Amino acid sequence: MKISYEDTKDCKVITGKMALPNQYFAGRVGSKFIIALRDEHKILGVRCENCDKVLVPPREYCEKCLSKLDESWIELSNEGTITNYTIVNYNDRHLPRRAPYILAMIQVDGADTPFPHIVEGIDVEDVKVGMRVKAVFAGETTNTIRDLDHFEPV
Amino acid sequence: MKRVAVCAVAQYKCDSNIWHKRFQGMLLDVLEDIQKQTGMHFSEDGGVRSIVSSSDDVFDARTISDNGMTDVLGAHYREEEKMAQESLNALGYAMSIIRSGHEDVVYVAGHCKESQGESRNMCTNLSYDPFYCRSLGLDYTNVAALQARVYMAKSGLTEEQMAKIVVRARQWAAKNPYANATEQVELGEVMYSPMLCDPIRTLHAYPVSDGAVAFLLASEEKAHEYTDNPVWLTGFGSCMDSYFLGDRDLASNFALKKAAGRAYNMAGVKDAAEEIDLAEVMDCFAYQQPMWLEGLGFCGDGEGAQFIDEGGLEKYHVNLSGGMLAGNPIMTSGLYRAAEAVIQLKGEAGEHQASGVSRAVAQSTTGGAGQFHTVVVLER
Amino acid sequence: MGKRNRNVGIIGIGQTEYSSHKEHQNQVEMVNEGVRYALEDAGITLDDIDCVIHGNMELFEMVHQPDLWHSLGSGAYGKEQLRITTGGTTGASLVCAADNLVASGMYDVVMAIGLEKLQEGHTTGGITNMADPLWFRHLQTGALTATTATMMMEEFGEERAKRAAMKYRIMMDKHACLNPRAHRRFGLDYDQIDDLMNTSPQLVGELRLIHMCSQSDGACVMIFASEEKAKKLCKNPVWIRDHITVHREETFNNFGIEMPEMTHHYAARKLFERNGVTNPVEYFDVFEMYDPSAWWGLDWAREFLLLKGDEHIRLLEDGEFDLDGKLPINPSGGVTASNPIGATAMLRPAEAAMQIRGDAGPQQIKKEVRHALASGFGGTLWTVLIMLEKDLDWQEV
Amino acid sequence: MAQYFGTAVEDIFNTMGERFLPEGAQDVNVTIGYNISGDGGGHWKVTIQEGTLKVETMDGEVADCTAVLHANAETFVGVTLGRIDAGEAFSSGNIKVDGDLTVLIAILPKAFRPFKPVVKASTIVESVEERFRPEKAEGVDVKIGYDLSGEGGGQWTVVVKDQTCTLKDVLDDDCTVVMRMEAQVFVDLNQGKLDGATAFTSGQVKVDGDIGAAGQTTSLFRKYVSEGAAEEKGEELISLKCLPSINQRYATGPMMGKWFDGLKEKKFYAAKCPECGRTLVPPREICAQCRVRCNELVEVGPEGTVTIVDVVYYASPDPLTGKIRETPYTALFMILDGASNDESFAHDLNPKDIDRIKSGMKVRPVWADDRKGNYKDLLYFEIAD
Repeated sequence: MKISYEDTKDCKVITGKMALPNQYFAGRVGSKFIIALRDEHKILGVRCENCDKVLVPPREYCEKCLSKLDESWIELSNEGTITNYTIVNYNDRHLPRRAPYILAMIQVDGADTPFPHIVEGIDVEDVKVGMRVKAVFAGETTNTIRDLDHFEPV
Repeated sequence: MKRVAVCAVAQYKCDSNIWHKRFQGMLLDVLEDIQKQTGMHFSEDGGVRSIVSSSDDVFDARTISDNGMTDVLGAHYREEEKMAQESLNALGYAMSIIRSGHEDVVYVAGHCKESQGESRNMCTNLSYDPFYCRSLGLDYTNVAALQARVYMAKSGLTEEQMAKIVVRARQWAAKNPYANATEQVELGEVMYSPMLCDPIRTLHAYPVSDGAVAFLLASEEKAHEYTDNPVWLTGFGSCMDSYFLGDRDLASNFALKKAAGRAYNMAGVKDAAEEIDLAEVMDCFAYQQPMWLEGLGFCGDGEGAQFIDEGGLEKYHVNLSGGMLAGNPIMTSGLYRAAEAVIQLKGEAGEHQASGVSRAVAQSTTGGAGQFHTVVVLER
Repeated sequence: MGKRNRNVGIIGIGQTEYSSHKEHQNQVEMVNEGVRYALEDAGITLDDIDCVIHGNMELFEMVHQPDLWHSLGSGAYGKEQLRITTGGTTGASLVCAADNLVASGMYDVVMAIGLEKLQEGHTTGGITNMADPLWFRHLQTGALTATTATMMMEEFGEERAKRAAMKYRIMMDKHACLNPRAHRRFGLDYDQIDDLMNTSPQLVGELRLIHMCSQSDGACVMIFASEEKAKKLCKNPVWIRDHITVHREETFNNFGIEMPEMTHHYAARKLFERNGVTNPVEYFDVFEMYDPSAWWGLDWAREFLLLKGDEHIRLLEDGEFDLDGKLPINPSGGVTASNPIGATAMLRPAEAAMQIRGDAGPQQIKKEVRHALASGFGGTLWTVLIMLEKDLDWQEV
Repeated sequence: MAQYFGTAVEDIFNTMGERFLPEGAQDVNVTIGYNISGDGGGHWKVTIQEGTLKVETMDGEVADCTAVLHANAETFVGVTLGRIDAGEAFSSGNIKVDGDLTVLIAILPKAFRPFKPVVKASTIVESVEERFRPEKAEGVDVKIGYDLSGEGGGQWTVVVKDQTCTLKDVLDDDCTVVMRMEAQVFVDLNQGKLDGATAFTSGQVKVDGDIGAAGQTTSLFRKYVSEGAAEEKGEELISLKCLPSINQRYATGPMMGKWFDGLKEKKFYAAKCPECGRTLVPPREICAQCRVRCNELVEVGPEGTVTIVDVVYYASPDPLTGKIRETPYTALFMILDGASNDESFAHDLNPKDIDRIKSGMKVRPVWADDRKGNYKDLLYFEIAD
């Protein structure tokens, strides 16, 4: 029997899925950060003396100078400033909220770097760079940075 | 050092849903295309013994995705290595295989079928660490939106300029037989298309795309066996920026400037704006076209928006393929960029042929908001 | 293989310990540990590195483009970076790639990182996903197979084959017990051969649990430099002489009536021919082989060393693969002891290079090691074979 | 009685009755012998029949069971608690199994709830001073009473004052708050098996006095972690279990499309290489050896000749469902009639033929009645005689 590749009558689409169970480990440094969020409602950063920066999320070694950072913990404020944002207008299964919602970069007081998080408690159109926000912690733990549930305007 | 020639390229016509072909089917088409153009063979004596592939396990939903490609790469009982990264890096690595003296002829092929998985954003979300970023839903779209905002602030890029970029991309795409989105759009349609992820609108984003590309590379001594019209691969460079968004200056083009600097240095290019005639950039979103052009040195820092109004896109023959905005699959975009540059330099671009081009640059990126960039220089 | 543009030396090696669990580290921290050890071993800093190459299996940890995240610990920030993967052979492919990249003149110093954190994923599920999704992925056949055991028992008699495979396994465990980084160190002894070959739980046919490789977490990092740089930076670089990679088609269709030449044999034949090696058992002083099971390790010794009939079994029975034998195989303990998949094939040349340097630790071979062979295995029976040398004195053939 | 990781071997057998899951043991008829050596060891025989369980203590070495397990007491307890890696214990010979290993791997996890070390309410209360977090107790001055009834119950008062904590084993009259509940409820709450709010709302926990102070107590003490479940270093290391899942649409192309059509008609189609004539089954677009496109399908089989027989004793669990297929099963490599000698096809054997199958035998396919053009259409092969 001859097969013609131009003719698509024999072609089918078969559905399936890629799904495998995983168990990730945050490591000692990550655990300390998440436990502090979860149990103490505190945001911790680490300070790289060499680069003169307070970094959050924390890390064991500085990616740039390889200084060891996991002994220079710094407790940061639960308040901070929005340095950048987007309004997510599409829905997808991996997203933490239904659209529209605000995904922002927030620099908490005491840190030199902002980190991404969700902002709630205002109309999405009203979000602005420079807006002061404070952390709202989650009632139930997810063992991730979402133990800080979202930020909302001060 | 050995000069490395591009003997031939083959592109599969991109589409948003190539449902009737396995990726192997697309790769077989480009393999045959290269064979037809060059007489490429795989005999142990003087044929192709080394193959560099490019594909992605997550997009293919397959561990060791190149295992599924082996047959259609001609790699049975041959050497094959997979560039598990944006495909333009496969060219750089293939170049090193020839320059090292290890092999004289290298076949390069890559594919990606974005339409296979339910959502490409779900795939790119998996590139983020599980604890700090993945759970917040970061993906290459919403992270690009954060970059778009700071770049627009820095360069003054307007809605109208972004719309112009998209309109122009579709116009050129209509002349490129391998492009996906060839339907013409009006300025207003783009400017008022729904917000996807503020400030990125739906028409600012590249369409879901499937495709495959192949290259045949050879050392200078061997190139004449395959072509009378070689294009030379003279520069390659890449650079990695920080992973955490907060550690980066998102509008700085840190990685692209370094990658371009390295590629230009290898190719002996001192001033890109003076010495390069054509640029193919990986503009997944409209704002990226001027931003990457800044990074490549065609205009100054923050001058990308002005560059567009001053006719820079035509002067430097930017994305005559239609670019990423006309739709290539994400992991294979770099090879599409370089393939367009090659056919332009060969003078085989048909309806969208530029005149008087002798040196081109092709750029690609991966990672959210351009965390990693790759640049190659091609010359006639 | 044409004439090399320039020679490439191994100037640094870093390995984490291999273990079934590393809850105290995330992936980045594990990578970083290997990177720091390698830099320390080479006596250089990140500033000396021009390009980083990275490899592991995405579906094992289910991270897309993990090099982006791992850049936090890989030292890739601000540097050139490539990611090359080929399944089980990944680690060896990275070594070949590093050799090409440095030899090409494009980079002077390249750092290669192979890793896997199998505890974070589902290894068997990940491997099953290697098969074509339309057909083979639904059959559990072929994931584990005792075909080699069956064929060896047919060829050499059941008793002799089973004893030999178990002797090979116990030899590997004895080596692993010397290696402080090895994951599984049981303390087996040769008087357990009869017991274990009958009581170790059967997985498939005569492939028993004890024969099979482990699932490990760990990272292996190697630093490569051009001849000029290597001599400047390192007092005893190990030189890469040549390497060959041989893949084969997509499916495990090779269990028919006629068996094709194995890629192992093909690779060895081609590599030795072009380098003028006529008697590999005599020529090489150590062989680090990717042996996913004791049966395969023993069978493949025949393929890689181009032996005939029962020569490989006799060499084993005579103790010639032991640390003080004619050609020691896997002083590290091999893959049955430690198997962090994306790094496993890099451990082979890394351990072989340490043997050449003479600082392999408790598993160091007593006699001088000048010529080493290292292999990688993956995909549908793919092979990478690498030749390492102590001195830059080989003759081009 | 000797204890390992805080648990005696006996505890494991004594709790089997309450851990037994009859629904998981349907259609299971097995006997399992346990010969546990060393201090605290002994001999046990466990019989599961028609959904019922019998656990017997035996006088000597147990034999003649579906499976007999041999291990020393420490290994046995360690593996049961997950403190010793089961795979490694098997590999190293510290656990040996005579007979059918599948019974232990596949049947036991379904027939029993996992063993958890028995925790007494008093053990939890008595650890309160160790678990106290002075940094959380600044300015706190409370007396918390516990009145636990039922088996293992008792009365205690925990006094927190001046950032110190003392425990008294009486119930003081002047407690700020007294919590009354069954001892088992208290244990379940502390082990996270029972949610505090639920227990309170449902009346399982009664609070007398200052309810606010009761709420405060949780932050004053670290969580109770039973010894059996504790990390060796006692540090909490965060982990995250997840199941990334992305739906896929796999294209068949014309070759595999035809293959599935063929299955519906009980036919095997192979691609034929136009150069070497090799047959590829299932069909692929290209002959990898000749690097040439295949344009022709030929019918092969349906019968085949077996080349290699693999008897599989260990099946890895399905990653998504955890289901383990029944073992042993047999996988066959075969050459389908009319196919090339170097192109084997693999599939399963009908379990009824497992004792007779040998290489060289002819086999024929057994098809599903209702064929839909997918992999389920072909059930297995059986000996063709």
